[in-house]
Amino acid sequence: MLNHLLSWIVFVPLAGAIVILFFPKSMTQWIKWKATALCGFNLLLGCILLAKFNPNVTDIQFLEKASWIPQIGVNYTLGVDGISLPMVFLTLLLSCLACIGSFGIKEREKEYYFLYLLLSTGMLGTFVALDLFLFYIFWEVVLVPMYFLIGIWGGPRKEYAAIKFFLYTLAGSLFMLLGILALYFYSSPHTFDMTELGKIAYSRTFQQFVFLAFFLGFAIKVPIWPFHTWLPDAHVEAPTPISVLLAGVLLKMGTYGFFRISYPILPDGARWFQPWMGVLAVTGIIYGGFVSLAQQDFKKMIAYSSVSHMGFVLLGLAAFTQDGLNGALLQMFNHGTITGGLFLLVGVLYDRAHSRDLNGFGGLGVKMTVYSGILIFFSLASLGLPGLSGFVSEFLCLLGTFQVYRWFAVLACIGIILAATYLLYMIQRVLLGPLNPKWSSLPDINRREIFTLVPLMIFILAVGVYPKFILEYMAPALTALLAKLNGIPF
Amino acid sequence: MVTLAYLIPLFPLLAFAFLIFFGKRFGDKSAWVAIGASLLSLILSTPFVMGAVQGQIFVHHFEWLRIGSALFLFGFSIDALSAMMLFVVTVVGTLIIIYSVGYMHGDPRFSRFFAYLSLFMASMLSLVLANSLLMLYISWELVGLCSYLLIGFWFEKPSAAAASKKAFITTRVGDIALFLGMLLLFFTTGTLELRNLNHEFLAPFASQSKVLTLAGLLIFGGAVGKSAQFPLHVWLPDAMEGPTPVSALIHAATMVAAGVYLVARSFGLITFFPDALLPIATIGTITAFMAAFIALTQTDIKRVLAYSTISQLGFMIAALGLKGYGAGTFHLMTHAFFKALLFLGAGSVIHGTGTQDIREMGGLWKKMPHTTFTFLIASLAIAGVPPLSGFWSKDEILVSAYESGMPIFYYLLSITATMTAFYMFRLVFLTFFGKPRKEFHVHESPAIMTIPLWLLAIGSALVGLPGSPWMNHFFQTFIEGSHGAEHAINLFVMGISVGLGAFGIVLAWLLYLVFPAVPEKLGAIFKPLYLASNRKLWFDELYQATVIRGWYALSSALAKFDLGVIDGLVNATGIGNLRLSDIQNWIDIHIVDGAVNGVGALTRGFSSALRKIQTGFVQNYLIISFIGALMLLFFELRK
Amino acid sequence: MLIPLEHILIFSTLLFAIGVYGVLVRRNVVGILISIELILNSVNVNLIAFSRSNALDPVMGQVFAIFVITLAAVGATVGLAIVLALYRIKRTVYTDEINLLKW
Amino acid sequence: MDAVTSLQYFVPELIVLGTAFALILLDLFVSNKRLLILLGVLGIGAALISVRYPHEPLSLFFGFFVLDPFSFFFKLASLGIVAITLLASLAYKPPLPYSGEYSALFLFMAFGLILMGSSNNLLMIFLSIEFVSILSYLLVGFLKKNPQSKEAALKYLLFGSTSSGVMLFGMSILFGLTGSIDLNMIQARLLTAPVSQALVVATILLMMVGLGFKISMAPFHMWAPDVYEGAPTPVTAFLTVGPKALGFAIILRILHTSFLELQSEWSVFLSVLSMLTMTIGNVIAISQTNIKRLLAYSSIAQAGYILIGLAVSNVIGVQGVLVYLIAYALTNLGAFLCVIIVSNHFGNDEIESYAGLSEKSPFLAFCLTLFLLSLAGIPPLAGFIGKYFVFASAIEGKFFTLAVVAALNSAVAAFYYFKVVRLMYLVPAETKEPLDHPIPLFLALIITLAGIIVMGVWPSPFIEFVSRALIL
Amino acid sequence: MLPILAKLFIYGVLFLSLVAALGVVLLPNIFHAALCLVGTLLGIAALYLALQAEFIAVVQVLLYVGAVMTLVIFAIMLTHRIGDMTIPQTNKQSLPACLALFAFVVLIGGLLLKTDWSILVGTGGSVASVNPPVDTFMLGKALLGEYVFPFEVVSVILIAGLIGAIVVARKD
Repeated sequence: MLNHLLSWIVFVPLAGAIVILFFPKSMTQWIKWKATALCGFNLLLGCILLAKFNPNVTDIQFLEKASWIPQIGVNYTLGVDGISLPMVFLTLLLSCLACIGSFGIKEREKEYYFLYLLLSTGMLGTFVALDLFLFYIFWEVVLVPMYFLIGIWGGPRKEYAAIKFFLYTLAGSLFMLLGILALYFYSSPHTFDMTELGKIAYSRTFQQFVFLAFFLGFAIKVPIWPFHTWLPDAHVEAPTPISVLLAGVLLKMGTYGFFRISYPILPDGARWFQPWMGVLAVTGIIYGGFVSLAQQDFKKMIAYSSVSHMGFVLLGLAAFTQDGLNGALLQMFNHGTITGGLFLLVGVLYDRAHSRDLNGFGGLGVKMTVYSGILIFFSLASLGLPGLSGFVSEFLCLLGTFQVYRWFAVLACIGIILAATYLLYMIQRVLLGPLNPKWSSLPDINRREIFTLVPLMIFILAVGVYPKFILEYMAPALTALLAKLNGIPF
Repeated sequence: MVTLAYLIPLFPLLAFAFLIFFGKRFGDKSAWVAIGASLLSLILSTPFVMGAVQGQIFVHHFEWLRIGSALFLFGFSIDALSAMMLFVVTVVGTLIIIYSVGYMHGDPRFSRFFAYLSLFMASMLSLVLANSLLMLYISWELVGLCSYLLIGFWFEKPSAAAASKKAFITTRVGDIALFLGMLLLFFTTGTLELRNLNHEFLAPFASQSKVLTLAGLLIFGGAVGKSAQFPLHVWLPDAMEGPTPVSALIHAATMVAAGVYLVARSFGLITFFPDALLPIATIGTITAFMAAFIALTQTDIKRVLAYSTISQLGFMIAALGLKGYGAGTFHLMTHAFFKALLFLGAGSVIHGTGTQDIREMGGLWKKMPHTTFTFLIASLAIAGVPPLSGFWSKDEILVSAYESGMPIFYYLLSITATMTAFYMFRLVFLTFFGKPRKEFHVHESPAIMTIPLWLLAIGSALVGLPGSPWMNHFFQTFIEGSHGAEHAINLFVMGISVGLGAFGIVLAWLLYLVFPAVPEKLGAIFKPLYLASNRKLWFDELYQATVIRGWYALSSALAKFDLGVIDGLVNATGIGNLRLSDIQNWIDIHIVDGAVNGVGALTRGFSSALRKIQTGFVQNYLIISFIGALMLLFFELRK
Repeated sequence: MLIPLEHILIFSTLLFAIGVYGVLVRRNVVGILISIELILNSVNVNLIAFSRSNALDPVMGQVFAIFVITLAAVGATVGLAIVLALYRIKRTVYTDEINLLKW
Repeated sequence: MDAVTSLQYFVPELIVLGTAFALILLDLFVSNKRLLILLGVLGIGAALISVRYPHEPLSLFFGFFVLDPFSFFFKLASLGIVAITLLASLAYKPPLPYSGEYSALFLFMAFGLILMGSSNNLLMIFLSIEFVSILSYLLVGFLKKNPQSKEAALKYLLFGSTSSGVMLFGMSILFGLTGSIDLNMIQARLLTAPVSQALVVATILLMMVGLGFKISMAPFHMWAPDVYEGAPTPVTAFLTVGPKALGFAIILRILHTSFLELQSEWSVFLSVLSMLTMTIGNVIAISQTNIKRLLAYSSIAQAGYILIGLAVSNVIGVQGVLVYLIAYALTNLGAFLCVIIVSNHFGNDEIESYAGLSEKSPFLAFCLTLFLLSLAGIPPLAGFIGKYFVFASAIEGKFFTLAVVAALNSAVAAFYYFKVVRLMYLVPAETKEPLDHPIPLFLALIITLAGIIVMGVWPSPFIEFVSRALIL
Repeated sequence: MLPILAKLFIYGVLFLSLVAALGVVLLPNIFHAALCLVGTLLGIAALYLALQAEFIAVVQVLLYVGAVMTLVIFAIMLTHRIGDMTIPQTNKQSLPACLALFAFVVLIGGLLLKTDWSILVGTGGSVASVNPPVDTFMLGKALLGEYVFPFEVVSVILIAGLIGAIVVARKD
């Protein structure tokens, strides 16, 4: 089992999904617990992976390679390095927590958990695939369950949101497919292997075009301004656990693509695009922040804040410095835990009040003390309070950018102020002020819900206080990547 | 043994963790956890303070983060300045926490309050001990957080909720400046360690004076936010919405002074690139003068004190800007004591009367003797009456200003000192003396509140002595180290200062006790001036109208833009597709017509005749196909 | 051969064009069917002419023509069968009245 | 090879023909008409078993019937498609009249399709296309007292006959230019004889009218939606797959045997037509309300994608045509099987009928969803593999515009496929009455479903099969 | 003299055939149109005779003029609405059809005329008659020899077509 740890991790959920398919609809309890147990088991596997991973090595570890479609040069290649490992772990963690968070789903459970597990497989596969073809397949596999999960269990405008998400991402990923094909056919010998492709020096013009093709695919997923408009709709309409995964994992797939494909394989293209990355990042940070401030809907506000926060990832990526890349990768992880937590919290509130209107709440701090404590904790983490994880990664991103694009860093700081503004404004409207009598009977957060949040809080605090432990996993791989980007033969 | 210093902030932190999770079960007893923790910190810090007094410097650090070549060390370094702050924070902090037990008695979130206070102590202590600017920044934000939490402690009050947000965001603007300054410093000098901010270390970077001056100013920008300097001072008066012990601890004695501490910390940087000094001094002086002016007419007891705090902080900043390092830090220390005392006294009054409006008070001295007496001591101290602490430190500042060679600073600060004496005693007379203007069931506060008052009163009275000529300017030598300046007593300045202080007090006595009808008339005569002061120079209105409104307007405009334009574009392509589909469909429906138009070769009348042709008509299909084939033929044969 | 190949080709092309014209404009389905016969005949003319001149094997074109005629007959049969069946249901043989299926 | 020796290699075709004639006779005696259709399936099965892989290409019947890996591939495809169609017809409601004749016609159709795949000269191409067309007209009009069915048949007939007339005209000129009807000989003659290239290109175009009609390539696609809508659903399923696949086979054979030297000419107009076809198909499909019509436009669009491979015509492109055809055939047949089950229940083909299908019949909804996803080209389903190949060919052949247009089209296409998916899953059902799945349909459904999943997950054997078929 | 007369005769026949063909597509009365078709077919048969393809000419007359026309006229009789003579027999797309076909004739005709057919057969003469006339015997041998497969296929097509036609057209 240990020899194929990654395959296990990827396909355990799929196997579970197929098994669920054969159980009658009525055994909801069984299905629910089975899915949760599977996610927990998978998380356990993830912990083994973490323990067995050697952080000092820059190479791919746990490599699995098998011929799959030899006629077109496709291999089944899995592996993790310091870049993908945190993402895999994040995915496992959030999948597990969101699965527990899914207990609130009360209709069509069988279908829900089937799709949920399928989604898990897709997400995990995306992060461990090292073959572009395989990568694309996992990437697309994520879309379909997501469509249903939003479309069936979502809010009032679920259909619109679901199809918008689907088409938008599909359009982007088709361009990515073209990019993948171009990489394949212009390599010799033809290969889909990302590591092999990384060794090929493509011509500059070629890199620029292919970079743009990949950029479209990734930018829509991240989403980078101005490709972000699917995000608020999808987030708002999706059920809570799905919002968590959407924000926590799916958005990371886009930026992960930059780390895994665009940067190492197309360094010239990346360098060419570097200033524009910066511009888009800063625009996204400020724009997302401002728009977030204007929102009346709790979820929409957090959704736009994601645009702003993912902007920092992009900013770190645009920096092409050690700090920037580390910051970007760390920000991906942190945004996953923080925003994931925030969505869970919105869900807690929504389950009780059936409203997300920020202006309609008020004074909940009196009734829901534990809840408000946790909400404040996550908000503070999100606004980059030092001592919590958000600060470390934003700091590193800014540190990285500051060396290269001084003014971008300065402008991005507006985003930090904005984050404080919209989050505190939210807290003020929801928790503070006189208690709205309409909500005077809301029960406080329950144990199950707390249980889903505590692990996230631990990570937020741990990374915030002593980020070294997680950066140790990332740094060697990123050093290698940076060397590649700067044209130093590695 | 040195590593024991880590425990100093750790105890309050543990207390916080304990109280936040289990505090509710312990009810009123939970306060003792906080008190115990801060007492422990106090005890632990004693050897370090003593050591520092003897000229020792304690340093320890560990690697927090290493990214490539960038290395960030965390740890502590205790020198004279930190030791002084350590002393102030632990002593004043402990006293205020003890006082709070009485003040917060019966509050439903009693334990929460002490949890927050403990967190604040922990953050403030780590701020003081921090060895690097980054760690300082982290603690800096954390004290900001505590300030936020404590201002909004009674969050049911919308004004408190709003004030806490305002405080956090306003200071954050300053924090960003600090952050950028930090980055600039880091990338220019490669270090963030505070110990390195001295002239020897900076010497190689002399060529980059512009960048580093900017860095110094940006760091000062942090202080502007935190220490409520003009133009970011607006949050502090609103912060008075918090419980009074909070105002005393955070918004008078310690946190707001952190800005001054920061400037003092980077004094080496600022003086090495002295272009930054003038702006600092100017800001400080403007703040001092402006705040004192506003304080003249405020009627809320805490607001008067708040503006007084702003004014005094302005004094300190001005002192530092005028190279009065010893003076500024000295005033920082004395101010911590007497301003904490003033706030606690005010708290006691509020506790006793239930109001904050001084116009409703009067004649409280009979009923609240302890409070009155301690308050009076503090007022005398702040008014600069010798030999109380405020006199010595303020005098030092005035001397710095006098010797700076720029008399305007001296004049303004002297006028400010007069105004200080005046508004303080206006407050004292209106509150404690004269006739009661409203009936209250006033009672003196319990011992747990009055004992800290007395202890602080002793402090306020005596803490100035180390800086007095009687103790041979011990403090200045201590804080400025061996290379401290010679301190000659400037009797002229001293005399003027005492005279002005006395003038202010007497004026207050005349106006508010002897001729209580006069102030109103004066107010009517100098109406614009009165209004300017009373309305706080319209800063809030100005910011509301410009910055805040602009901010939100931009925000909602962008949101509309997002919804309308960007999303609209996306949807429009979708709709466009549908439309295209309709068109295509329509072409299929009116095939000939569409095709004819498409070909564009046939006459108009014919087209209108063809319009009548029905749909689903196979010969339409055929002719389309045929024309299509013909077009292909043309296309292929045109070569 | 009595007349030049080109003339025959022109004849067949014209015949083809006339046939297509009939297909495109005749309202009556039977009319369209007989127009299709014109098209097929034009093809046959070509085939026979070429088999006399250009074909590698003279039989080839003629055999092809025979098959074309045969299949034209089958096509006509099937076509007329369908026309009859449709006429029974809809009582019409005009193309512009046969438009249940559209868009 | 002469006629008598050829017969030993002609066993599957003889079995098919024999079964067909037997069915016509048996129709007189057997009262259970469904049995006849089943017998037809069995006949096809027998033929399938007797098919042998031709290790070396053979020219049977004096060269009028070629037996090569390419024709082998299409033989299997034709038989498979007809078998599944017959299975689908078994459960069609209302029961089809004249089952014996119906079944027999389909067996003749199988024979015709095999002929199409095995033709190597203009005469046989014409005959086989005409054969398949005539049978198609008849099958489309097979429903009694159904004006739509008859109307569709008539439109199909008029359009088809005219197109084959035009094609024949082209063939006759080509015959004149080269003096031969044999594709190989034509190629040789074109190389040696001083022919005018313009006229050759014109004849290619004229022939493409007839062939484009078969594969519903724009602008010769106009008949398709009407015919597909009006025909009995099993016949529609067949028409969207069978003649289209074999049409591609013939185009591939003609272009690659006779006109390979002119590739620069035809690949340009084919790529233009490819873009036109997929765009028209996809864009019009969006506004459809009838599922058959929607799938009709979708099948036009799919033809557009397949045309990419043909237009580029590099190795991967040609492979792509075949791979895509397998994937498309399995998927589209599967989708129509679902349509048959649903229309059996509701008696109409409106897309609205699919509302809440997932509650009434989860399995069916699941299947249809997978088929639609496969059509949309979502991995890991067969449709994606096909799409991968054609996209890859476009990129490799540097047809970047084509690739981008195809990518955009795929995104548009997903929209209308998901319109159906949305109704099935996102819209609640009015009644919960479950649909019945007749066994033969269920069987066919399982076959196609397994096909698209296996091909999506493990495409190697399929690709291997295709690359073997291309040893021309 | 005789060749010229024959030539003139052939050209006349061709011309008349075209006129008859025009009649087929233009005449309002479908019955007249069918009769015109007979004329065209006979004209073409004459052309075949001139090209010495006697068998084809005979087949043309027998099969077309005989069988197909019988069928057509039969169908006209069955489906024709009596008294509908006033209904226009052409639809409204005659002008675009006309233009399109004119373009087609110019294009294809031009190409056909531009091609030097004589070079293709290598005789150099303007009137090419390189192949000997095919007699019926040769045709018969070919149909049952080399062309036996298509011949058989056509027979299958005929059967299938007829069966299908009966099923489709049958009244029940």
